[in-house]
Amino acid sequence: MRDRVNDFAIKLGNVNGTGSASANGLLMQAIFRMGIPVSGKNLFPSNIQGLPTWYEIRVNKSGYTARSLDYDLMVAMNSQTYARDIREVREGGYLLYDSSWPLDPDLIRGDVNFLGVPLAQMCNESFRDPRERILMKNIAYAGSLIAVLNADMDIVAALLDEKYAAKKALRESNHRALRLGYDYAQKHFACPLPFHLEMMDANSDKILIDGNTAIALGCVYAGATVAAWYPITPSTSAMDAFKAFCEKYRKDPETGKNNYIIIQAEDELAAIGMVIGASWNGARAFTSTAGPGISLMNELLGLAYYAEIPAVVIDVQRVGPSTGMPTRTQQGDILECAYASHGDTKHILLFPSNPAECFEFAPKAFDLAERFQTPVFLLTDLDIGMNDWVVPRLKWDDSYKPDRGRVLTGEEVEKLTKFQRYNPPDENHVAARTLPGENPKGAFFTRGSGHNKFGGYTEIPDEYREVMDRLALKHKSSAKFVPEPIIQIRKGATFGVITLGGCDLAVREALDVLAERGIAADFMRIRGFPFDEPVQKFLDQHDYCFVIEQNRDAQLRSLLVIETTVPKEKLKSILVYGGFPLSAKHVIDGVLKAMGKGEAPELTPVAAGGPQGPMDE
Amino acid sequence: MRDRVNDFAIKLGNVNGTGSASANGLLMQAIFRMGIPVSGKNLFPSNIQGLPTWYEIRVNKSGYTARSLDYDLMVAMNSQTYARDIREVREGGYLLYDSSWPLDPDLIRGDVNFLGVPLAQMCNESFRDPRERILMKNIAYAGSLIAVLNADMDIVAALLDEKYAAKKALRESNHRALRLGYDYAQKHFACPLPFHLEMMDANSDKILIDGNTAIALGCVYAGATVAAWYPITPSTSAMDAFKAFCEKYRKDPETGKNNYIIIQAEDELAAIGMVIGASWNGARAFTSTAGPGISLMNELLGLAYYAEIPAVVIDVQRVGPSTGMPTRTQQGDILECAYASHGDTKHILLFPSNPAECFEFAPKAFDLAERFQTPVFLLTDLDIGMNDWVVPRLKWDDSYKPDRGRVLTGEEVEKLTKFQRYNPPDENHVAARTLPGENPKGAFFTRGSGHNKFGGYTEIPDEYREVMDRLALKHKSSAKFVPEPIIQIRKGATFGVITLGGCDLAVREALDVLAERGIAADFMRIRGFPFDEPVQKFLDQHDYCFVIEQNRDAQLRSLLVIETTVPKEKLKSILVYGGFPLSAKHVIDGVLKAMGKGEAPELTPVAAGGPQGPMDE
Amino acid sequence: MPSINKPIATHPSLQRNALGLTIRDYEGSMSTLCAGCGHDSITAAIVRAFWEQSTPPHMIGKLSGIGCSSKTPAYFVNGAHGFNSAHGRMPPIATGANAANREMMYVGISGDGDSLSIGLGHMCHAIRRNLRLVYIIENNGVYGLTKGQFSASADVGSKSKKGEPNRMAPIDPVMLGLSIGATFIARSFSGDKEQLVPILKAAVAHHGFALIDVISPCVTFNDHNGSTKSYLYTRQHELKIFEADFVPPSSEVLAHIGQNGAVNVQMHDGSVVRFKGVPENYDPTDRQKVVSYLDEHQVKGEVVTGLLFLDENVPDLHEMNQTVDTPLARVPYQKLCPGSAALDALQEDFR
Amino acid sequence: MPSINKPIATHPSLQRNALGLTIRDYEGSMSTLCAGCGHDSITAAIVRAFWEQSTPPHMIGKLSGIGCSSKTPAYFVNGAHGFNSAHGRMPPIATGANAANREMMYVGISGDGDSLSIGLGHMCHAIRRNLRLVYIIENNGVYGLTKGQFSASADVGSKSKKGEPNRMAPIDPVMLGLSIGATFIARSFSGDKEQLVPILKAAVAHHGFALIDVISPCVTFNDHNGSTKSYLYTRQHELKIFEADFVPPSSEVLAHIGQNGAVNVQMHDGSVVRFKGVPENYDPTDRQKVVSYLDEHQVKGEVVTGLLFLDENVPDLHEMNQTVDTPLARVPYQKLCPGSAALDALQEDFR
Ligand SMILES: Cc1ncc(C[n+]2csc(CCOP(=O)(O)OP(=O)(O)O)c2C)c(N)n1
Ligand SMILES: Cc1ncc(C[n+]2csc(CCOP(=O)(O)OP(=O)(O)O)c2C)c(N)n1
Ligand code: SF4
Ligand code: SF4
Ligand SMILES: [Mg+2]
Ligand SMILES: [Mg+2]
Repeated sequence: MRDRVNDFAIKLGNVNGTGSASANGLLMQAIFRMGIPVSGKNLFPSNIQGLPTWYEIRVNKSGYTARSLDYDLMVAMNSQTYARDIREVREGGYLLYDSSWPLDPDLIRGDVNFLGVPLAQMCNESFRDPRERILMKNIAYAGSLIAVLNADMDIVAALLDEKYAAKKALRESNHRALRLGYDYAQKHFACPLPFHLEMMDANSDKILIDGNTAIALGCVYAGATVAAWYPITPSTSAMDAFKAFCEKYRKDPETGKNNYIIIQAEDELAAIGMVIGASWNGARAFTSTAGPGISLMNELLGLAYYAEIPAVVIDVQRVGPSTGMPTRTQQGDILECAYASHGDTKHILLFPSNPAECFEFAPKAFDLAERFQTPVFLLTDLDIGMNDWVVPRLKWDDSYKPDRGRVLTGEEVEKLTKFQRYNPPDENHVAARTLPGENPKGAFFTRGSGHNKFGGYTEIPDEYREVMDRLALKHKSSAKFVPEPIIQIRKGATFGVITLGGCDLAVREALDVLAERGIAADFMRIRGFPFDEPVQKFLDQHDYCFVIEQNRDAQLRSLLVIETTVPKEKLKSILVYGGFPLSAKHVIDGVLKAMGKGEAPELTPVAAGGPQGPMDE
Repeated sequence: MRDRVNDFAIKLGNVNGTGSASANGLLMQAIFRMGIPVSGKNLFPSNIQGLPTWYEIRVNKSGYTARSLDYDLMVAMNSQTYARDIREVREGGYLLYDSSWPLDPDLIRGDVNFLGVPLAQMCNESFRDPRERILMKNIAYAGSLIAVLNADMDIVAALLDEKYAAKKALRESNHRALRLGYDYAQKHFACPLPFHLEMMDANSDKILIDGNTAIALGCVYAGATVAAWYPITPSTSAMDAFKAFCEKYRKDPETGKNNYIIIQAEDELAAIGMVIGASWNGARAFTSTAGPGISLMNELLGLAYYAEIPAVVIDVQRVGPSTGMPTRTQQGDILECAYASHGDTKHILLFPSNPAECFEFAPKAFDLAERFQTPVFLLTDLDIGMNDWVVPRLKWDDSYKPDRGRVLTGEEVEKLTKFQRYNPPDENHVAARTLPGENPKGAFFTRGSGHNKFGGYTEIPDEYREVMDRLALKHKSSAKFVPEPIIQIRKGATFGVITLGGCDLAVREALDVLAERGIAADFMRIRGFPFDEPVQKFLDQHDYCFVIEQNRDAQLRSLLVIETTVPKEKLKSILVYGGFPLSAKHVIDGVLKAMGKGEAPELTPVAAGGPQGPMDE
Repeated sequence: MPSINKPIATHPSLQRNALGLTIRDYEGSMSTLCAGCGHDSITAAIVRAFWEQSTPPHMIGKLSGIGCSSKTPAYFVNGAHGFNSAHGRMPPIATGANAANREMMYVGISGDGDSLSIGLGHMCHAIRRNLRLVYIIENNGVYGLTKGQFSASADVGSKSKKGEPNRMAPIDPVMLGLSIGATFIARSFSGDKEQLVPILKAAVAHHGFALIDVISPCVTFNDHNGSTKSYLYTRQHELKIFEADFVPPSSEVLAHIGQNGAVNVQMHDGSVVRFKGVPENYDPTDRQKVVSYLDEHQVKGEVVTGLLFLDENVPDLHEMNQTVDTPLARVPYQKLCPGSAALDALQEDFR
Repeated sequence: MPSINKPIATHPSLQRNALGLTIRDYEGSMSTLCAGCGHDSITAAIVRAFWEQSTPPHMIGKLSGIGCSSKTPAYFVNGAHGFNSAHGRMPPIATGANAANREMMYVGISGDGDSLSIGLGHMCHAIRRNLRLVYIIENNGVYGLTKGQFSASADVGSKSKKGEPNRMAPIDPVMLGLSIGATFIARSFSGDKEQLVPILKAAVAHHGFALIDVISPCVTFNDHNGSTKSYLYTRQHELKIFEADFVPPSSEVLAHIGQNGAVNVQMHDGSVVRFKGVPENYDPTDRQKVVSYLDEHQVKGEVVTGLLFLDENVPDLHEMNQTVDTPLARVPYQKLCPGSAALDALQEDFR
């Protein structure tokens, strides 16, 4: 097998709560600093300590860093999962394990190269404190990996110095542990392995960031001042980040007081209630949650829709239904969010695909919420939100001014003979609102009960319907304002492929691979709902399209079928919903499976076809 | 104008809380007892006392008793709404009012005959107690109506005797008041009016009942023992009726103790939780609510779906979104119920069209819930639930045995080597469950978190997906078991008309009218979801269909588009959602409007077309 | 909730408050509640209190949940900003409103169903946050709007109109509030405007969450005998422990403990609540004493009314969160956005 | 919640209870909680209590919400029927279960987040319904599973791991329970099995809702100094007012008030709870006395533990609703369906 430089995948199997995360992150960050395109996926359990957890690193010089399913190197640090982990190594691949104890011979695979490093033994010899011995084992295997993968030792060393700048003792033990592993590997193995790293310069304009951090930063830049939330995985770190950024950027220089407030609510019903109350009162307010929270917010989301109150809701999707798998990723809340609440309701959705878009879409969400006086959902997922992604440096345009939508100032109200809350509407079917406390003439009565365009209570059918019809038109109008889809046309393309959110990288990689195999397809990544013309146009221009999404029920496809004029026979689903991030392989297999059946793929609508066959690892 | 016998509509405008309801009901019941097809619609406000309220009575010898929009006679008892009410009388129609005070000349219409009856004056003369004076005014106008409409005085008198059998004084004043109005009318007007009543024999095998009473009775016959609820209009009277029936039929003859329990929960989240807990423990349990309650139940409905626990939910729909118009009718919770909760979820829905089907479907709902171990929604609405309908006598088959689904007895469990909760599934993809407390070997652990087919906790994609895929197949399997659609084929029909629930009468009347005008259409009323073959077949057999429903967003149409293979271009919406019951006129206008546009109606899908033009009074 | 516009025929002779406004300027639309409903009397007291306090109408946020009681914000201070929200959710919505604009004065109207059943958790947590909110429970022991089911405040043995007794222990908002640290607790009776108005004024001045439980009989569903929330029963069992006057900031301040049962409590804004005839063993600023006094009398079936407990020294929502003095809704964007330079600097940490 | 199967190697010498079962028969799967988590000690106490009570495993319904604490039902009595439900919703689900089958014994496990925030309203109303349910709050002052945010039971001034003080008044389940009529209230400490086991046994025997607040330190997020829910702090501030022994029905019954602070309370099933060393001014059956005693000591920062209050005379859910003795889930259908004849008769009223 000839050498492969900067093009391989490794997987590390650990026990959670043993500190492996920092060692794995260290490695991934080092590769990033070496200027090489890289991704890291943390596959962790819903538990604090003691259960299996995995970390995957994919290195790819051409930038294909979606999750890869064939592993060149497995680092097996969890005896509970040895068997499973060893099975996953590709033929001819390598396995690094702790040889302090002999490996059960039954586990040995002839077609895999086993690299034993006596990690525990070495650490026990050179460290006293039991907790330290456990932690240092991780740094030690990191050291060995540096050797076998030819990572840059200076970069890693530098990272350790930065990380433990303040903690001398810790810094030194880390260096020592790193060396232990490194030296042992150099001494006992032919370093580097045939697949390894070499310096590149692909990351000079890039950063390493997770979506929750980026979205929180976006909320800070959007000028959000009120945040209300209830802790829930995987959204919690978004609010943690918002707090951290506010402490840094939102202390009033003179008084040292806070230009923000973060309220940990008693539950999600309260969280959305606080957002609604604060937005009603003129602040930019948001909440962050996950599926179960959205379910609980259903009633009040209908109130915000009907009473026309802005609200920004971040839904970091996890695997449902019910509690489901809280630490696994899915795109299963699309329909729930699009039509949240009883009665006729439609909401605005944004679908960022990576942390950079999380940052970019956050201010957009507030602008839309205030421009259209309605709830706006930022739908990310655990993969985007909690994993570190390599993305272009975030940019900020200092000329940005928040779009507060139609809000009348005290003076403007003063000029009116009479202020009417829902009348007259503008070309987007939005009426001007006033902010409480601004002007006596601006006072109005907000209600979730039947009201007419003046805001007055009504039970008269025509008056009720007049408002509801305007709301429908208002929602349609917002299509022009949501982020347009990303479209990539490929010459010779005979069909289209549609996807959203975190599927982006995997799908684009798959289309490149398929193209090489002579199957050319156009690409569209949808970034917002309601759907605007470009989406409709793409649908019209293709005889058929695959819709690739991470849920069982083809929710994006359903939304396209209901909310565009596309004949549904044109849309074929590829559904991957096991809870781990999408890989190009899923897409390629899915497309080939469908194509395989003849010239044009046979198109079984979901309702008839039911869930697709196994497409997950 | 030649005489019209048993074919007219009258409307009564009153102030709520003044006792008009009983007078109006009396009249409607009297007509029923005269053997004439009749309907009464109560259009009341969300308020206890003092606001406008209306009652409509339609009499039609051929049985067309859907709401009529042209009123031959208006009884205007509410000065607040005089202007509006007088405007609504059809040309050449009549208006009966209280002439104790002169009528504002501006209100007089030349094309309407005004019948003044000095009701207040007469009642003040012959009654002392002020409250009684107000109440008796209502009975007095009822008396006048009996005269002008030629209702049978003996029948009315008999009704009063039954009603006030125990209350002599009240009985007598009622008779007196009735006479006052009757005699005055006989003396001053040419009785009867050209449109009036004559005895028929259409009701000998019929009863007069509202849907909430009927559905409660159905729950009693289904063997429901646990009911948990939170009061909400328009579902409250369903639980009141269940309580009344239980007090009558569910007291243990020996001990006098209750063979049921009704728990008024602290909110709807608790109500559905109690239903889930009780069903998990083997009782037939249900809750009744309206849209806001469904929104609040979202999270736990997902738990019941995923953990596979039966639950029967009665949703008496009212006008949404949010609080909306609690005392008006709509079919706006269809999508919310079909996909309630975050993640991939699908539920079973039943759509009764009148009180008779409410009674019939209730046991069916429990059978389905237990057979498929999942939530089942009974979707009725305020019109069905709270108005009195003339329907065929209810029948009960004493050979009925509840279908408890796959529940293992203690003995059966005993025989197993090991009980596994979700394995093996039967041909409907349902696995057997055990009931707590039955047998030590039957113990299992229920969880809303990720689980495998054995019921064990899992975070393994394949295991998770295996269960989710089975749930999707299970839902599809239930299609064969939900009530099949009602289909009426008309010869020469060139298109189909699809509807559901309380739209039934109005749509069928409309199709008869259209047929007379040479426009023949086939009819299908959908009664359950998921959709079974007959629904698919009807869709396949027609070039295009109108879908008629009472909501803004064409929710049934959306469901058909997503969950069948019908090309959506085939489905054209007629949407009426002002909050009053549907009338044939809405349907005829809607169809003609669409047809008018050329030979075949131009078919604009809803997403493109947005809400339809005014189609409500 | 429905409301009919009232003819605004201002009588010249009407008195004017500090803002030059007559009491008419604090009225709302005509009530659509049942004639005699206790809630309407509370509405009248609110109108009077705000007028006497000379609160600028548009600086008032009036919020409510759903219920007959929750309809009442439409019936007072038309010039205020109203929000008739969802059943049980007023506390979080008021919390958000308060968080966004600390300068306004908030009054939340709720019912015993709205607050003690569906909204119980929200109310308790709003109390913990001690936001400045005058929180009024119009307590009639039933769900009025849904036609008379027992609420969680119904006493054991109290009978429904049909004669069925309630069997579950009631939730008494006063005892509940005392057990979770409420900083202002009062109970009154809709029939007693003299008592209610000063309580409301003190509540408006209070530095935090003011919980006011007002027995407010439902004439349509819970005013029969057998009911412990009827006008008659309340009149017969009410025990007014003492009077509390509200003395606005201007007037001179008195010693903390005055003679013969007079207790004066200084409010944050300099105003003073003057308690008269406070019993020996009682101190409206001592939670423990209040609890045992109430325990003692309520077991006897007495309905103790008055401004029962007051603590001005607990930080409110904004102090706990050290927010700026400017309402967050009004902080200029420039102060909120760190700008591109900061972003570039920050991103060095993301490498 | 995850669970690893434990090797079932029963040691012959293990004692057997009345059912002939060893304590191993009451164990569950291996815990996946952090080593040292207080919750695991509570699990051990539960195992012991059920074993000593000789409760048939399959007659136990073990329910929970969501949280580390709520994972624990998987770790005891594998032979029981378990339901790990949704966050905060265990009380209504347990209520439904109890309504359907009154013969089973129910234990509900919850956390301070699960019970005092999202589930607060449900818990309070379950208390009012007085259903037979042993309700255990595994109270660590934080949200463990979501990594250490303050819960509503965090004391004012208690510090987070990052050193931030909590500023909001805590909700003390004991005081709350006393204020809304709970019929069995206890507080204990996960570190004190001797105290917890008899309390659990009494709770199982109690005729109604048994509220047990157990301080259960979170070693990962709330066991540092500055925390008032740490092992150390609790040990230093715990005040055990008295001992309570549980005497099973068989044994002879003693007079209600014994000598030198002995109080015996007769339980419905004939068993007796024997209190030893009860202070002068205290009576575990007198709600008022309990309240003032706790008030007095808790202001001093003392954590009073023990079986604090007990009332056997309040009707439970089924008595309040006069349900039949047979579990409703088992009443034969013939008894439930009125049949066609009754239907025909009834319909005469519908004409
Ligand atoms: C989510 C939800 N559930 C139920 C209702 C129906 N509902 C309206 S008001 C009310 C209770 C009102 O009782 P209370 O708060 O005591 O007010 P009152 O009418 O007695 O003044 C209920 C249950 C609703 N509007 N929303
Ligand atoms: C509706 C919903 N919101 C939020 C969560 C996330 N969540 C899981 S456990 C938990 C809090 C647990 O705290 P506690 O009840 O005290 O249990 P502990 O882990 O401390 O034992 C939260 C907020 C959830 N699972 N469901
Ligand atoms: S029903 Fe009761 S609470 Fe409602 S308005 Fe009438 S009297 Fe008042
Ligand atoms: S995080 Fe805390 S509560 Fe959760 S298991 Fe660990 S120690 Fe226990
Ligand atoms: Mg009430
Ligand atoms: Mg906790």
